[in-house]
Amino acid sequence: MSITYLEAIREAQYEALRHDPAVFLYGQDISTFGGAFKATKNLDKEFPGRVFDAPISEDAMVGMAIGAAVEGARPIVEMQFADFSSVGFNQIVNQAATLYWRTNTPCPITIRLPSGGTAGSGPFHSQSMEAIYAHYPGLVIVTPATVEDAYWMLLDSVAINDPVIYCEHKFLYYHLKADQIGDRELPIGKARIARPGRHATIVTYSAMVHEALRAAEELQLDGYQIEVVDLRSVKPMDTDTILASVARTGRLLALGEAFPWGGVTAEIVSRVASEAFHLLDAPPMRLNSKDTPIPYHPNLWKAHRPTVSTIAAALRRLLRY
Amino acid sequence: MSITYLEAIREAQYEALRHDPAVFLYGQDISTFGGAFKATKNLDKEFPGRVFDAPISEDAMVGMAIGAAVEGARPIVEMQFADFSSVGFNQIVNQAATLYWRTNTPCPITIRLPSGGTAGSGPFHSQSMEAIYAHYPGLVIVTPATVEDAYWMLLDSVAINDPVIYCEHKFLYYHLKADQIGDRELPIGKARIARPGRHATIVTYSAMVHEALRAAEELQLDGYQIEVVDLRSVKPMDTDTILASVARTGRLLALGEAFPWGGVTAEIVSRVASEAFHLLDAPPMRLNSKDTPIPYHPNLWKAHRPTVSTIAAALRRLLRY
Amino acid sequence: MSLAETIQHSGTGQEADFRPRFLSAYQHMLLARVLEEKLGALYRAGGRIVGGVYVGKGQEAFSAALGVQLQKGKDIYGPLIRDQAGRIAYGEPILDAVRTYLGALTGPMRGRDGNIHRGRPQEGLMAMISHLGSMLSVVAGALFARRLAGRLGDAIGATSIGDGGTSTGSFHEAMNMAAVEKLPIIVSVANNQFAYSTPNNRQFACENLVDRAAGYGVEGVTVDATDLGACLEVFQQAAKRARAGGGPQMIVGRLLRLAGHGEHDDASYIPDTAKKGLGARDCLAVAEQRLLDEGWLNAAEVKEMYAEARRKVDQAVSKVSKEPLPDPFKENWQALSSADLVEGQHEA
Amino acid sequence: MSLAETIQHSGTGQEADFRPRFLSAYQHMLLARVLEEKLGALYRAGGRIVGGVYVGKGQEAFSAALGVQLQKGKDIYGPLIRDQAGRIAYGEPILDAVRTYLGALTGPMRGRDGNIHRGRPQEGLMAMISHLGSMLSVVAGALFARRLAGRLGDAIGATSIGDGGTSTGSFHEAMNMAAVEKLPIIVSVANNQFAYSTPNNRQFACENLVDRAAGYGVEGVTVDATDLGACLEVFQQAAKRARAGGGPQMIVGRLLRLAGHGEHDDASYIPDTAKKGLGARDCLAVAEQRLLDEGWLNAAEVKEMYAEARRKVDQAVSKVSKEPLPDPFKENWQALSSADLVEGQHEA
Ligand SMILES: Cc1ncc(C[n+]2csc(CCOP(=O)(O)OP(=O)(O)O)c2C)c(N)n1
Ligand SMILES: Cc1ncc(C[n+]2csc(CCOP(=O)(O)OP(=O)(O)O)c2C)c(N)n1
Ligand SMILES: [Mg+2]
Ligand SMILES: [Mg+2]
Repeated sequence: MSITYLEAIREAQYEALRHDPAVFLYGQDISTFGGAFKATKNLDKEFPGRVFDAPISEDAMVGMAIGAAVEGARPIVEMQFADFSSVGFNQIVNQAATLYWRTNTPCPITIRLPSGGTAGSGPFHSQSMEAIYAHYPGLVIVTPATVEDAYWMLLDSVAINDPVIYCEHKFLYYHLKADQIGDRELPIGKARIARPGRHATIVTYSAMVHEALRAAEELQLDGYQIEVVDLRSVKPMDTDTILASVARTGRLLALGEAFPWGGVTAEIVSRVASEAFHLLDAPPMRLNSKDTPIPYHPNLWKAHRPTVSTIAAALRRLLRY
Repeated sequence: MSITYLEAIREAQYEALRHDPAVFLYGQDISTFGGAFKATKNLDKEFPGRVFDAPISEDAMVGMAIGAAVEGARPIVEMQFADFSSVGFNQIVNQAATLYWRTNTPCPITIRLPSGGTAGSGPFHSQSMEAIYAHYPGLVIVTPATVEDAYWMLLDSVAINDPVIYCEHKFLYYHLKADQIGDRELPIGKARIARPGRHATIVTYSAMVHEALRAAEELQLDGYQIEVVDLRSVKPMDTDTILASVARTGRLLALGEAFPWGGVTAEIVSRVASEAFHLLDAPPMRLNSKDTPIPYHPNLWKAHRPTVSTIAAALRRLLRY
Repeated sequence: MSLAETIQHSGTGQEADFRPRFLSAYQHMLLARVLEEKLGALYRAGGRIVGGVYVGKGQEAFSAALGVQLQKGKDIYGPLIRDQAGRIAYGEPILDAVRTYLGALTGPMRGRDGNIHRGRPQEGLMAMISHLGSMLSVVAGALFARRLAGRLGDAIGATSIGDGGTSTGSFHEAMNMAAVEKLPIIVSVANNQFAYSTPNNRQFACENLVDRAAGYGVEGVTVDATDLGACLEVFQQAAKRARAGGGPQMIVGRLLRLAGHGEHDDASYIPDTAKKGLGARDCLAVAEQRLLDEGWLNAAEVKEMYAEARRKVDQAVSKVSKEPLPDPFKENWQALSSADLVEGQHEA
Repeated sequence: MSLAETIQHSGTGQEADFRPRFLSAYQHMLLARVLEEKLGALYRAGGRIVGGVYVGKGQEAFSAALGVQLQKGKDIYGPLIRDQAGRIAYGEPILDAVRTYLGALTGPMRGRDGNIHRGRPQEGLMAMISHLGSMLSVVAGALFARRLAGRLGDAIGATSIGDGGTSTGSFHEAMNMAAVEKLPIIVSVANNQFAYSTPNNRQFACENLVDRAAGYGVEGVTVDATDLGACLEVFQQAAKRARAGGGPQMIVGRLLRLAGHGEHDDASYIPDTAKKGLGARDCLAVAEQRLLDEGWLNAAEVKEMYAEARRKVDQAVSKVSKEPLPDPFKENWQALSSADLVEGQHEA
């Protein structure tokens, strides 16, 4: 028996509903239909009256979750695609994110963002918005890259007394599998060494962790051992683990699938440059998507995001230095 | 006779309306009332039928400007406060920013964002959103720091065939004055050396340029010459001018008023670290606001944003290195 | 469902409790008016109040009449810009207002937010953010959660919006959602003819905002908001219907904003026609007249009520003036309740 | 302004041009149906079409009846998910559809966007973004700009929304704004009873979405969207009113989505009651029957029309199959039209 990344998300919601009566689910088409990606399949039958179909009203969906949280509920909101959270943006960054600081009222809501690119999805069903939300005080942004993290970090997100933006990557939904869910290994806020190495460090997160691992494999053939750090959460960002890795390797490639201006890779590079300047044997590098909307056709989409070959090429430049 | 930063914004809109019949203004209370800050004072009388009061509908305001631009108009949209653009966010980043790339249709709209903190304005009338918009492909983000730039860059913004987010700083509205508006000196995309120096470079933008200049004055007393680079536009960011300055000084402080995670300062530091690593004699530094919403009471607000003294302290750390 | 009806006539006074409700509402209105006049004075004097002052002058009857229907500790209230009277009627101490305006550390917002942006969400009083329209879904969500937890009982929620705020997508989404969930919520729409400087004809094209009630599938009623008696009757009936499971209740009040948008604004854009119109009656004066006409109070008693209100307000202000202001060095600069997830700042 | 009236009876056919309009609309519907069946087949066959296929099966009459009222090169159209028939009626070549679905470099979207996300804004055909509700303000803005430039004449705009899309704040803001500006725009609301899997009772609480027209201060009409004759009449009158300065026209069509939300969806959630309901009639079959009954066409001619449509579609597909696909190395990766403002990427 094996479990996919998507199934792990369903199982985590099952567990959250089972363990805590304060948990409920709100989102478009998540009840009878089980969600556009089936992440809530059968949960309405297993937990009658706790899984609700929402109107196409992302602003009101988030606002209602905030009000419910004030009353002690722990709602999980599913956005049908991360891209559509743009119309719930204000309630997330100005209402949810400020509630505790302004009024001392905790706001334990979890917002699930089906994120990232897949072939043929185009500009509005492919976005990665973690950097947008991470810029605002008062939010926790998690970006699970493994089946185990998809499961445990969703449970942890629901348990946290603050708003959590849970960025789940659609590219991993079906073909990322695990034999079973092991024990919880790390809390939110701690990064993971996905692969140990000596010659260079890739710091990345979400689906790009797997591209990074493949690129590391490729460079192994040339005798290079590349360390891959999986951030797991981009805010808080586990600077200590990043610096410790750079201390070992002396070389940094910050890798992300999002747009190139700003974002997670800029935050990684600037933290390392500021706090571990003398650990660097070479200029730190960044690799992001191209600075255009995300293309529909696979020919373009494959070239828009970082791939094993562009990552490997960047690593070679970094190592050649 | 002298002219304020705010008056320069009004004058630029006057000139834009006078020179190009395709220009019109749309925003809340901007017609008879002349706008919450009076940035459009009397323009409705001087240009009857070209200055329109909008309903409280930021999403529709931006959408209508985009449609108008498709038909050849060059609308200037005033958000009453930058903070409220959060509810026009989707039309800006997904409709305006993608139009040209998707359909080859230029989208010459200018969105004015009265930005930044002032005492007693609180969490929702003080925000700086340049980094949020700069993350998205397809937008130009300008951040004028001087009366001349307020004037010329607004005219340039209207002339550009792409969506421009014009971030005007409310803190500069009234007390930043110039004797008159000189000739246009630099195009959008080029940074300006606001003060030459030899010992360290501050790269900043908007209102912080003036705090940086004061801090530079302060350090002059200790015999240090601090160079201050005014970015003028954060996207595109004039990397060449930044690198040239760091080449002269060997030391970098990236300074901004926005929230600390990500943002303009991270982009500056990571570009310099990646592209001019060996020009740095000390680790690059960043200084931003604190990672909380922007406080209402002046006691807190003054401590939330960078000030002359915190900038000077950061510079001393940087120089001591 | 019944279509929007209009109640213009004043409260009949048939109900036994009409007189005491009228009296207490009047007192709330009066205290709000006196408090806001004081805040305005402090603002104009300068120094003490930083930022703006936004008053509900002319809107006290409409606001208080809703507030008296709500029971603190049981019902949920999401007041907006011009609800000082409603807040007092609901039970918010005026100290909360003064402390928030002066930014005192002792207030509910601790100097972190100011003026009308205050509340105690955990006690049922939501603290508005500035973005108009965005509080309705929050109040709705609180009711939704209580119903889910089986502890809603016959509690209701209430929130306010202005004519301008009805143009926000946020308000529309929340109104529609509240109707779909048939939540017990009163939505009071104060059409004071202006949104800042923008007149109704630049804000909406329907004849009466109550015409929107049918489109949401909710009850809609219009009332002359300058008439406290009428307001009391309309909100009492709305509260009854909501508590009885009748779902959202939209109450549209007709009035005129009798002040600037904020104290910084002379409102010179308001035309005389509006100032001479029916809506321009001062609801406080109208209520006072009725009290005297009905013989429920005599002039001396009214006078004493004003004096009493002034004492309360002056006491509050002088008390708060001695209270500590926020200190950046003692401030806990953490936006998260989970201290272990707070990042250090990366400046060096 | 007149309140929402309901027209249920079929087009009378009084007008001289009714028959030719009916016939041409029918041909557009038929071509759309055949084209979308082909696209569905290509999708199921796999490989050729990446991403989804979204068809308008059951909605062709409502969509085409609007499309035939619009004049390409003069009127502005912002079609949505299920408007293949309307697009054809408006004059979008089916090559645009096939090229966009196959991602051909030759299409209007050049492989950058796909399927229903296509258009030629500079020719008056807006290219929808996915976010529902957000096209209405864009069409309104185009009309606004033309009027401002004094070159609107009697041109109109039109756009579509679904029952689900009416819940978006974006739609509300734009509808209200269009009404305030009294713009000549037809807003067709296709209530096909479901938003993806979500039924009307989870989407809104009013009896009929047309009840919202009065709240916006615009004309509202309901029509049986399975009846081409009725649709033609309703949209013709709406277009007349809009061109004559009557402002926005909201037309609500009653129907059932006769396909999955997309071709990936078996729509098993649609209950038999809905499938047996009136709205479930196939508008194409209904129109066909009428053509035969009226003797406007005979069976052989209908058969030939299908054959002709299939030929067109097959030609288009085989032509496009030979056309170049986008090449990332030749692609101009620039999101700005101002080349001098495009940033290099900062990767090293
Ligand atoms: C989304 C949003 N846009 C703009 C503003 C700025 N603003 C604050 S109050 C106001 C006018 C509100 O008018 P109305 O809703 O009629 O309430 P009133 O002031 O008349 O009580 C505006 C435009 C805001 N707070 N929120
Ligand atoms: C703002 C937004 N939220 C969610 C979605 C995802 N989505 C795409 S189509 C759809 C259902 C639309 O239903 P309806 O408006 O009734 O149109 P129909 O598909 O029935 O034609 C949803 C939820 C979206 N496109 N935009
Ligand atoms: Mg108003
Ligand atoms: Mg539908």
